[in-house]
Amino acid sequence: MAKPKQQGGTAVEQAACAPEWTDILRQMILIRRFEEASEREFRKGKIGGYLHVYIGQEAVASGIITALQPGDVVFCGYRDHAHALALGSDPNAVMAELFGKAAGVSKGKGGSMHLFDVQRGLYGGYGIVGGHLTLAAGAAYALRYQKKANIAVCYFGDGAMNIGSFHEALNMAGLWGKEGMCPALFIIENNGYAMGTSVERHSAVTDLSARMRAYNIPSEKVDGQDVLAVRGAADRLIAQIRESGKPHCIEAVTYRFSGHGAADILQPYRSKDEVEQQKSRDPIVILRQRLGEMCGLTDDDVKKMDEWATEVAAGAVKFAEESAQPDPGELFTDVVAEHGPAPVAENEIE
Amino acid sequence: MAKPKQQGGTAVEQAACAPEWTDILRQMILIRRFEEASEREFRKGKIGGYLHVYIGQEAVASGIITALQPGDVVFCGYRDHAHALALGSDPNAVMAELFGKAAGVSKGKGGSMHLFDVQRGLYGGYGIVGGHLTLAAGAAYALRYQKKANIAVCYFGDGAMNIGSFHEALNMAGLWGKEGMCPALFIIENNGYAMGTSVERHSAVTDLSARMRAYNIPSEKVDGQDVLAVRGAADRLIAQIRESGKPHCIEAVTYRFSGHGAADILQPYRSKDEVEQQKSRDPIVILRQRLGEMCGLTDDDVKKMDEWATEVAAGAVKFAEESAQPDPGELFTDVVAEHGPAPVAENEIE
Amino acid sequence: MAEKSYRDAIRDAMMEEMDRDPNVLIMGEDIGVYEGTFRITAGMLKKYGPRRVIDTPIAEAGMVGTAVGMAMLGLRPIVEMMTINFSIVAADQILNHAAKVRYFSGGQVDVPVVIRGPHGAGVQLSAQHSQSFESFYAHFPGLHVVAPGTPADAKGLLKTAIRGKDPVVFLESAALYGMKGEVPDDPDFTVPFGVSRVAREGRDVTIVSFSRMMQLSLAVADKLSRDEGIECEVIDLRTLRPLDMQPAYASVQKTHRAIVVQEQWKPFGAGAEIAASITETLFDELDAPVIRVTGEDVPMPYARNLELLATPHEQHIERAVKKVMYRE
Amino acid sequence: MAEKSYRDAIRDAMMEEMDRDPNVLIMGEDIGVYEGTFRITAGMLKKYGPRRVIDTPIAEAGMVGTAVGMAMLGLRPIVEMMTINFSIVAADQILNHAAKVRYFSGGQVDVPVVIRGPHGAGVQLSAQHSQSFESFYAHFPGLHVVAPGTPADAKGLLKTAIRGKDPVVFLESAALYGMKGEVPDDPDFTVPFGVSRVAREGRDVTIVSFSRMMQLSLAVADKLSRDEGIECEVIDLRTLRPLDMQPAYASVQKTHRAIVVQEQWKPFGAGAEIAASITETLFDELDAPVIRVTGEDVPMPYARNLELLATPHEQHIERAVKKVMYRE
Ligand SMILES: Cc1ncc(C[n+]2csc(CCOP(=O)(O)OP(=O)(O)O)c2C)c(N)n1
Ligand SMILES: Cc1ncc(C[n+]2csc(CCOP(=O)(O)OP(=O)(O)O)c2C)c(N)n1
Ligand SMILES: [Mg+2]
Ligand SMILES: [Mg+2]
Repeated sequence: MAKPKQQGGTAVEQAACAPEWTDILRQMILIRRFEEASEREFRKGKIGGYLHVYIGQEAVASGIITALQPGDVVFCGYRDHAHALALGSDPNAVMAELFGKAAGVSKGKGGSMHLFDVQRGLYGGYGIVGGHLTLAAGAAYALRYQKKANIAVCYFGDGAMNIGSFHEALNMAGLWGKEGMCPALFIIENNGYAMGTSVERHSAVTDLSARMRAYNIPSEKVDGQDVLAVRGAADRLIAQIRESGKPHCIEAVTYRFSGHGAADILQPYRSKDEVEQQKSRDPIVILRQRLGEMCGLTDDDVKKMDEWATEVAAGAVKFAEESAQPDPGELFTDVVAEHGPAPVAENEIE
Repeated sequence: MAKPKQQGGTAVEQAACAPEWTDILRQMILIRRFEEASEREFRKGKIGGYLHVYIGQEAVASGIITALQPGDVVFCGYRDHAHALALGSDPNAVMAELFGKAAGVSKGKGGSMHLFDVQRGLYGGYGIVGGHLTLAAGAAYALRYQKKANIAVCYFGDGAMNIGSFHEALNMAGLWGKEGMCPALFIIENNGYAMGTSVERHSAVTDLSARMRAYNIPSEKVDGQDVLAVRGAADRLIAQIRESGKPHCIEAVTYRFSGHGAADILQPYRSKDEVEQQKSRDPIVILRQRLGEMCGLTDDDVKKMDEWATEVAAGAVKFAEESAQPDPGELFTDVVAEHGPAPVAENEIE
Repeated sequence: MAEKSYRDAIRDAMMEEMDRDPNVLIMGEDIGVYEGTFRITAGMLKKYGPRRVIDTPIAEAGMVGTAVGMAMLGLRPIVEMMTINFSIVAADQILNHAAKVRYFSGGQVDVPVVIRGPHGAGVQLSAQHSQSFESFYAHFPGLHVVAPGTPADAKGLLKTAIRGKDPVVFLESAALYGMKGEVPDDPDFTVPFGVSRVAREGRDVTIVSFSRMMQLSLAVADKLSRDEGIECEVIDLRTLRPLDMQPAYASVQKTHRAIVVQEQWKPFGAGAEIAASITETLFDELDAPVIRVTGEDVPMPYARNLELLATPHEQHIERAVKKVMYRE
Repeated sequence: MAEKSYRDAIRDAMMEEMDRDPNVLIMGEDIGVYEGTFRITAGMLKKYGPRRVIDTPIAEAGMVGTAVGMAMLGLRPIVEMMTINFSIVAADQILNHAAKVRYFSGGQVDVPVVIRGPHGAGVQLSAQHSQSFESFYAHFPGLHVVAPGTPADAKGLLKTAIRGKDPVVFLESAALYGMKGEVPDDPDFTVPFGVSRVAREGRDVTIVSFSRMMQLSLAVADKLSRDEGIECEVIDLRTLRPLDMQPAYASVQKTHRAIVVQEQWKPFGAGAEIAASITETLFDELDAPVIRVTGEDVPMPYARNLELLATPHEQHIERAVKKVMYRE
């Protein structure tokens, strides 16, 4: 469940030593350990298909999602594990989804790219780059239409900004915003690359925030490796969006420490040095240090968190391993809700 | 044939009394009379399908196209009669196309929305809003790839700026422009409306030129009712584009005096007053007056032009009326160039 | 029962459902201020206001995608495509999003989106504006594909679509908008998906069709009955996905002869599925091969004389009927 | 002749044509610096440089549309779709522009664009990334639709596509990229469109298929021959538009029995056209109805056990063969 925003000012206005910050650090460490575990299981062949991990970008998921309220909805791309965990999805159910098991958040039918946990506000997990931005804009309209005080959050990558559905979604969001009918927060997860193509090579304008002006949608660039900065912007802008029903954008400048997907081993598009240098700005280390300096968080405290996270991740793997495959009959469920003759099996379903 | 740019400075730098300006006025009057004739023939049922005329926007076609050189290529939407005439297409062949006759520029197979005259640089005539922008960007790349000094001109309406293909085409044009590989001139025919939807209602940002910044493509707003202004900008920018291989944009602020299409009678989206007031800025009257004041063009001169244009339009109608329908066998030609069994008729072709 | 045009039946269905359920809204290009290029939505903006009758920019993918998002959150958007030709600009949103999100979410969301608009050949609209996409949409599980051929079915099927939980591609025949027919007044009159009907009884030949071609088939059936005593049974499929072939099978078991009529290109068209299903199921019952009557395999030409040659007409259906009767 | 993988055959075809004709270029996502997600384009950027090997933004409509414009001006662009699933984002550019501009221009332009990429089911790529679009592309006149099932055909057909004057949708089977086979060395070796081939001779049952399912059919044919003395004749269609059914007809005249094998959803799938054509043409020759072996009519699930149930396997083909022989 998304953490309710605390009374008396935002988390950032308060002493950054509020207990919530330790929770956020713990969450980011959990995401890291979970992703490391999922990469290991992929290498072992326990996880199939495409696997895109969030290692290095944790602050972008945690900094925004911890600022949300119950009833807010989140849409994202295929790099979606962190978003589910930040929203409070059961790590066991998330890992089970990656394993394609019945206990997975999407019943094992969606997999890594299609995590859904609607009860917690996660409306997916989409695999066509940019395709989900239109859905998020529509969801924002619906929330206002239903007179709810909630907002829609839409994460997408730098590379998604060049496809038509991005453009159509943002122009419509800008138009609806004029009527106060689009309480949406768009988050550019600018990790510098679309797969192997750098921002300079895929976007005619490299200041991605500036591109939002074409839609009359204000945008802020924040340091995506500093969760305090991300959360600070989130608290401020989300309050405005709830109030005004107008969309806003945050460009979180971040970096992906792992390959684009688990199959991206060679990474000919970037140098080892570049990656190493970027790793010196690890969002977890940055927060951990700040909490150390300002709030006396000790190595021992962090060690405990780490052990807990490692255990949760290991437990999730064990749970996923041991849980059952979907029943063969599941092949035919969830195709449509109703109407007409039920699908007949072409081939015998053992 | 596009008029070659004259030696010794552009037409505008020269006395605006250069003979070319009388030619341009004559051309604009021809377009006007041709469009009036085509609307009449539509009402009579001689022309079928959709008919979109250019009345009121003549300066946007003539001001740019008269600045082109042989080998330059033009792409436009379905409101394309003026572009064909400005490029020098035979009015008889253009009208014959609207009548669906074999002597039409596109053999009667395309109709009003799909005028093609490749020999004169007209690469069409497209009916899916925004769909042709990508083609034009690719054509510009091809010209540079082939080391030609030519450019690609792409006309599109204000309403076309909200569809994905616009966005994808312009970002790619912006990227290719950095390499000097996109000698393209994009022309926004901003007539204030997409069918019945005003710019304020369809575009989150109403300064359309400003939207081009998102693609690193410079754009100028010009008075689309003043052909001297349009031609002046065209001469200057086309020279730059030829030189640099970088795309540029012109937003021509204009107005459509007729309905969106010949079926748009009621026009509930705009008031009669608005239309009347806009008609006071008739591009033909504006040029005619200037040539009168500055160059002593007389009413009699204009009367002669008018008579000529009326005759040419009437002649075109007569030609189209009398010329033959396509041969039934034409149904099966031009589907593909080659390969495989020729198509067999499903139904007897009388 | 009242006499209504196919156009009014569609408008009535939408307005009755908007009156009934505040979650129903409609979006599209020029449906509000302009009142619709085919005037299907005339009067709706005035009655329901701009929040429920949304004029959109020219952005079909945006229209469908935002509608899917609205639907996932509990609204029931109707998306009007000015013509169905423009829906392929939104093909990814329809086929990869609307049609699949229920499945890959493990059934966590409903997607009650209706995508409707005129399809088929008009009069000289040429190649980009004269298409029918039933076979390509009906190939995709997760969608419902509807093609009514009468005012009553237009109303009843559209209401089923709007009240449902799944994405529906609702194909209207522009050529039938003016057609009149009896339409039940009952505001809860609906027509279920996946139930084909016998549009005309007959003992000699089964004609399977839908939408405008079904009407053309009926005209031919009457003519053949009048002039030659040939009695055709006409099956109106009404929905292509789900596809109910039972009435067609029952009919063929009686007539032992069938033809299929479809407006557009033959290769990989809807007629192929129908013909293949009949043969697969009733091979031993057939006294003749199932013949397909289709349009010519070319993009739609503009010239009227060519356009008329490109689409099937009564005489082609008539010839096919006689062919399966070995009467030519 | 040399042993080549299907992947290398495709790369060789492209590189030989790029060496032969400076107007040939290739564009796509991550084909240059990244060298292609399936490494089809490995080494091409280094050899031909960024003007001829163009890394594009994620913009499929932009890729196809710009390629059409290039082609109209005399270039011969090859567009790589990272997977064919993404091609429907560009459906309008392919179906309304590439496929039709020759026609509505009255034949004033050639459009030599090749749109190629892997199609079909992979391993746990789930619903949005596991599709085959042959039936929907092959419905459109103006396109050529190619689906090679061997390395030699992959090379020969791709060269025909690149040298041609028309838009081609070139469907590669990702599952076959690693498959080895004999490929002629002759740089001018091409395989014409619209010429199906007999992949295996047999007297008992005709199996009509293409791409990966054709290979699966061959495996079944060998097994049935070995184990049960059933001799299947396997027809490889190679191109779906133009569709050459003559070898299939000739075969059915010999075997009097046929099945069709296709990977994806049955309704309105490619198998329907093939089955309907055979029955239409050879009704009196058939001793059994033409049966279609297809995948299940559901979006592709992620879970491996479900995914395996969603696609056809050897035993399903085997069962269909026996069924048309009334042997079960
Ligand atoms: C329409 C479409 N084209 C191509 C792909 C293949 N693809 C998957 S992820 C990706 C790169 C996306 O980069 P970005 O948007 O920056 O997100 P990131 O992976 O960096 O988080 C591509 C090209 C796709 N999924 N959808
Ligand atoms: C993709 C698509 N959607 C809708 C249409 C229907 N349509 C034809 S013209 C038009 C308005 C275009 O307005 P604009 O681009 O401003 O050009 P103008 O007609 O004003 O010259 C619309 C909506 C279309 N042809 N293509
Ligand atoms: Mg990125
Ligand atoms: Mg306009």
